[in-house]
Amino acid sequence: MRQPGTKVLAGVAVTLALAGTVNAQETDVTIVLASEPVSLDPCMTAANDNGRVALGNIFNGLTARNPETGALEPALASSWTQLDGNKWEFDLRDGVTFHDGSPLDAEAVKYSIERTLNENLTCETRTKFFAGGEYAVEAADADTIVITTDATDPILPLKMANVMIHPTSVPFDELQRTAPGTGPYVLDDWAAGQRVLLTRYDGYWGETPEVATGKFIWRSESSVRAAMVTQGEADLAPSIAVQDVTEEYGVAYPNAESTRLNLDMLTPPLDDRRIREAIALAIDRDAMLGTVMSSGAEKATQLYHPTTIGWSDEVTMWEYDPERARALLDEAKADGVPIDAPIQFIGRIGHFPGAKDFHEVIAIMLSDVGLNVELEWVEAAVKNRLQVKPFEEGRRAQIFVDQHDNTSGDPVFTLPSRYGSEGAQSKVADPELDQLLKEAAGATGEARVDAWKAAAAKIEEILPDTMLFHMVGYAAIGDGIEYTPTMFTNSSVQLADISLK
Amino acid sequence: MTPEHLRPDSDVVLRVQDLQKHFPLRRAGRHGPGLSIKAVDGVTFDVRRGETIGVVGESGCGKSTLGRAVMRLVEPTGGRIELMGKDITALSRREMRPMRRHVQMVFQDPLSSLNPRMTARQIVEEPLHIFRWGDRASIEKRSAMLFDHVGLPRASLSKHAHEFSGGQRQRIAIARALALNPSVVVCDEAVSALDVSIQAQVLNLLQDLQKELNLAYIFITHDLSVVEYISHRIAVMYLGRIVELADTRALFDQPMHPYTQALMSSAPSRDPRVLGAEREVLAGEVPSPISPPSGCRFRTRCTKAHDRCAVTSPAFRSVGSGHMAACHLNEAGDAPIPDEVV
Amino acid sequence: MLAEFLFRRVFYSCIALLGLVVAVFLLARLTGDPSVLYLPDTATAVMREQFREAHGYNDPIVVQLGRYVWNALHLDFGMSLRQNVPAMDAVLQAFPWTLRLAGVTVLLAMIVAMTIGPLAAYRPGSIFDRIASVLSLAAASTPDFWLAILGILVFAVHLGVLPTSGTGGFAYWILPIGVLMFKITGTTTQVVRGSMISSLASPYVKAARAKGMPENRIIFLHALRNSVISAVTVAGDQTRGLINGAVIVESVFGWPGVGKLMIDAITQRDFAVVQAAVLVTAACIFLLNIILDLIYAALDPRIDLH
Amino acid sequence: MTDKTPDTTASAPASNPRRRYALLTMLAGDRFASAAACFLLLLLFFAIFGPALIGGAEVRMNLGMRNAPPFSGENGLPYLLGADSLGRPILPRLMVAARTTLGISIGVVFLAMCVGSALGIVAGYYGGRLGGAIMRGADLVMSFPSLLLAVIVLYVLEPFVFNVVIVLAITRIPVFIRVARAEVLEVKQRLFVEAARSIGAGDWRILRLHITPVVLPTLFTVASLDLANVMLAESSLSFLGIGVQPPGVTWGLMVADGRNFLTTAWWLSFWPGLAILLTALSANLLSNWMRIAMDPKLRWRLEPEATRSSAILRRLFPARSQAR
Repeated sequence: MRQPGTKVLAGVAVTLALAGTVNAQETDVTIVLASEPVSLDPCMTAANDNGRVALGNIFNGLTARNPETGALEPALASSWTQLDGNKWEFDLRDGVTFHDGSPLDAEAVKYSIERTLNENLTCETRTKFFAGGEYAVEAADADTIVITTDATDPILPLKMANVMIHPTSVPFDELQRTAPGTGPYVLDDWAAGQRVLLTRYDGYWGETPEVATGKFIWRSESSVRAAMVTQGEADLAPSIAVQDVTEEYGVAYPNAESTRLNLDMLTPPLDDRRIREAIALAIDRDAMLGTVMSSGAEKATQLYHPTTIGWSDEVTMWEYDPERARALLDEAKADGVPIDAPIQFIGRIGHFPGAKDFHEVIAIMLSDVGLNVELEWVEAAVKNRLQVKPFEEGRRAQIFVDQHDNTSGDPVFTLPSRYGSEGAQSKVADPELDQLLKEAAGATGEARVDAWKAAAAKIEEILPDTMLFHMVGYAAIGDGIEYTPTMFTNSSVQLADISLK
Repeated sequence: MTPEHLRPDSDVVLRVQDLQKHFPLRRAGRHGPGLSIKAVDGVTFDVRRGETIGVVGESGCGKSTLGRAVMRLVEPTGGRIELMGKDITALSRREMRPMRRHVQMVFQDPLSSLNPRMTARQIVEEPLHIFRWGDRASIEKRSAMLFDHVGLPRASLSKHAHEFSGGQRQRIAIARALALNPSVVVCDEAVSALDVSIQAQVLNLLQDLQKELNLAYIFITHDLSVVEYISHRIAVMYLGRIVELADTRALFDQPMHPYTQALMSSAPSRDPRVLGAEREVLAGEVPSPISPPSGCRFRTRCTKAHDRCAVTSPAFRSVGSGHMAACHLNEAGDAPIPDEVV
Repeated sequence: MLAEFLFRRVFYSCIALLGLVVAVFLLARLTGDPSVLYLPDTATAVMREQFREAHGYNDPIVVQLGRYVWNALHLDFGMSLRQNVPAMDAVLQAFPWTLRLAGVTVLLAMIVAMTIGPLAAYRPGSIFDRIASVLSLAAASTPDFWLAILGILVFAVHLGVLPTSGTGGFAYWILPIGVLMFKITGTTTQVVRGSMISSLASPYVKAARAKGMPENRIIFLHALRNSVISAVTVAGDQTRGLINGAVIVESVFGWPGVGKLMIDAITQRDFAVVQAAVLVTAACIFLLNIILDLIYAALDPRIDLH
Repeated sequence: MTDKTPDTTASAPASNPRRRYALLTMLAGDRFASAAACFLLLLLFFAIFGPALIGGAEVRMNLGMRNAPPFSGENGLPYLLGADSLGRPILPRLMVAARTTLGISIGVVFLAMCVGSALGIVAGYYGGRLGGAIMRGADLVMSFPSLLLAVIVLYVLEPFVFNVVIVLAITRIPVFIRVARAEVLEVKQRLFVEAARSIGAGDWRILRLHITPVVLPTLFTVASLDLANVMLAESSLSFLGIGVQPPGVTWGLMVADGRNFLTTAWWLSFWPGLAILLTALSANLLSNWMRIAMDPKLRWRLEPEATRSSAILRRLFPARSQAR
């Protein structure tokens, strides 16, 4: 106190010395994300920003998917059975307590599901997974819950993996900053703009994870995130750009994202199938791999991963053939298709790492075969508005890059909204396809697989879009931990999956 | 050189009556009465054609403000200014502009009163352009003539102010003031910034021009020897008021106001006879013009002050032929004040 | 006199603030319906309608504005759509971070500029002047995001002497402040140098020299005092910019300031947060303007506070 | 007393000097200023003729040349400065970007200076309610977050170059208002303004002939500094993804995109950054020189060197010097 100057200097020295070694305790892990979660409310976890921190860490659903196999596994429900076409019964696990000490019971589950489906809350989970359909939930007894749907819903258990369970003390009509869950970690502290701190929950029902506390921080620049891992300031950076990967710290992983060129097949000249085929032939996917795209990405024929049920291996993989593309265009031109009409190629600012180059390359390739493509960039809000119904009247033909992640393992979250005549962003109105989609959504087992395959074949026949890639992500992983990123890493970073060296 | 005879009234080119200029400091309101600096506080005099009236006083006595108020460069707070028989006190800026050709001004610092980005020709021609003197050729002719008049070589017309010497700059300023054939020229410390030898040249020029053009000067200065040299009549100012006004000879021979006497004795004299003689020195600071002393304003520094001076303000009255002063000491010789003079 | 000046300025500032809030309110709504951003693309039209209804976006804009102003007068600035916290709380939490960063940066930049500027101006055209000019101009023309990333790569990654980013002790302040200072120091140095050169060429400095006043007295008493006015003007402008958000530096370094908050709120159409942020930063800027005018008046007696 | 200038009446120059020629010789005398002028002229040349000369090389993609390093020789002149992340040559891209970059920055600065100076001069000269209103308006614009403004305008009006110019100009106007006002407040106190009024000059004349010419050099200096500012602001917009977007190209955009490759391919953002710096530097050097050249009081500083270089010029342009 007598020498404040010395004290300050000493403090500076200490801070400088500590700067490189933030993780003093070995059981602490720091994870650097691209953006801060906006809400840790249990019904908002379907948004990736929130899910990465909350899913599987703070909250659990009744079911969960195995990150490696994609199979559905018990979580808070120890088992489930389909009572009849419209009715499912879930048996709850015993001995589970919420972070506030209250026990898990059917009332809490009923309350959580109803709150998630509450129309007065704009729950991300409801809008993403429960669009359309009525769900009646009842507690058969303290440990059993029965859900009745208005139409057959064969994948209800899968949907339940996304509904986070919380106690009845959470207000029904009001979104919360966060709530008690059943997960292995409790939200300890959330300093807005700075960090979210999770600490281990001693009453966790599963295996006790190695990591005692997890600190989530965020930096917008990929190069900074990567640098933080190499400098030991962070242990894990789940999503970095390909150019920031170093041999020592970088790991590639399929991130479940798939991309397509979403073509406006309602507006000339894209209303002609030959033009759409020419576009499919004009893209040199092989040249993009290893340059503007990571070489780990895979060329796609469908908008969901091959691990998804009903993925079809009979859909054509379009190969680069500019000559054929030009020929198709000439043919169409001879028939009076206005191939010179300008086509807007609309990119979303900051869509994914490397999106700018990705769009530019495609624009150049399309121009090369003779299409009049104009690249334009818009904000997310604008693109979303343009991509969903009602579509603008009197618009020019539009092309979007659509990136979609279906981690649920079932095409029902992909196809009806994109290709069904009722789909929010669908430009297709084909009664035959509608029928196939409806069948598939209601079917189970082999019938479901076959129905999806038939739908995929029908979609190829119509050729509404050009499929591009199954993308890969990169993670930087520090020396101190062991972690294998999976296709779920983009939507949830589970501290329990991290082991310490 | 003093015109002994009283000229007819029509010869008065400028008449100033009870002129006041107060600079407000605080508006009247909750905090008490308003405060203001009373820079000029009731000044009355007139100027006749072809005459030089010197205004002398210490710095801060309000003589510069008086000059600027006469020019309507500051708005008078009260009183009346008559130029060429026309009341200009309340004219708007726009209405005032045509009157400006009759009254012009020469400032103390020639360098800063001349636009550094204009050539001498542009400076001198500017008033001619403003008053649309004539076409290009006649304006050029006039500016060349003005240059001749003030004794500047025509070759230097295209130079900028900073390229001239101080005396030459003041000649440019004089040429500009004369461009429109004014009747009155206000010279505000016009030679104070110049070397003594240059001062004489400029003063002589001013006198020559006066004879030639029948100009009237209001010559504002703090320098007694200059004012003695050039003026026909002299007004002595103290704290915003004229305390004595007389013909030059009369004032220097027989100063009637203690302030004038003090001023003269404190000034360095070139007269060797005065050297060594006991000099009355002005003691103390000039009181604040915000709250001037009651009664006679000079009483706080006056060696001859008595009780009465603190109570009543002495009237500005005639103490001799055309000689006026405001002092209680002179009241013995009460004489009626002729209207024509005030 | 002073009280009257302050009263008048505060009064006008309040009116301006109200105008600003109304302008932001109306303009922000020109940028479109938040429902397209808040709801995933799978959401149905019914869900979108419910969302709009629940948040009052279906009411006429005037009704929405009236409701906002009425609530704001009761110090209720609305809830953040995303974060489920009162918008004002979010802003007031972030604002001090920005203010501290801005304050330290501008102060240091002023000190450096007021040292280099006059030294360069003293002998215009000298080697020192040329070097100082080029360097300050280079500093003023370097993009800050570039500098920020380069700074991290050099000082944190290669040299390892500073942390890459984040908040914490003294070491965490060095890079963000260093990066922000670059441009401000460069600009201010240029301005101080320019105004110093004019002052040194002015008649009263010449007069002072002629009177034989010592050279350092001329520089410090006359010329420098004049240059301070222009330096303060520039620094004021720069501070305004910083208060309004050192967005880029904040997002690169993960600094939890108001600039980052505001840009996120804008792209997310979180109107309540945008409005609250504008209200707070604008109020602070108006305050700064008043303080600057007082500084001017203190430095230059000729400037009238009317 | 203070009179130090010698009486130079006798050595007065001819009454009608060829002023432009004199300026040129003066410019040639200042090595830095003339280098700056040459650089800017070169840029202007590329901005006007560059796209036509290069003939589309700047958009020719070659993914095999992705991030090719500079000075590698065998790739030919276009690849002298390397290639960008799509394998497009950087040098031609820089030249083509000069047009948009200069167009935007000069447009913004010019627009902001005209509007801002006019308002600032009026505010400083008349003061009162009008001046107060202008200043509060400037405060208002200044306290309006420029990013919000950018997002709104570019959202409502689409991100065309013209709209980027408008957005940036609006945010720069208050700077000119404040500078112009502050200068006018000082200049209007000077004696020659009072002298002008005393000879009957009206407000318009005083503003036009006595105040504006004195204030202008400072405004030019601010404008030249602002040129760099605007280029940076434009690049910041690009960084945030709301400025000029591909396939449009500006230096700012090139820097913003290149930052992703700072560790692996520094040249992507270095060259455009250098272009911004050199342009800003040149504009500043030239404006500093002009400030002196335009001020009759300071012009002599440039003259001794000017006479020296006029000999060179005379050798270069014999016909013109004979005409003189």
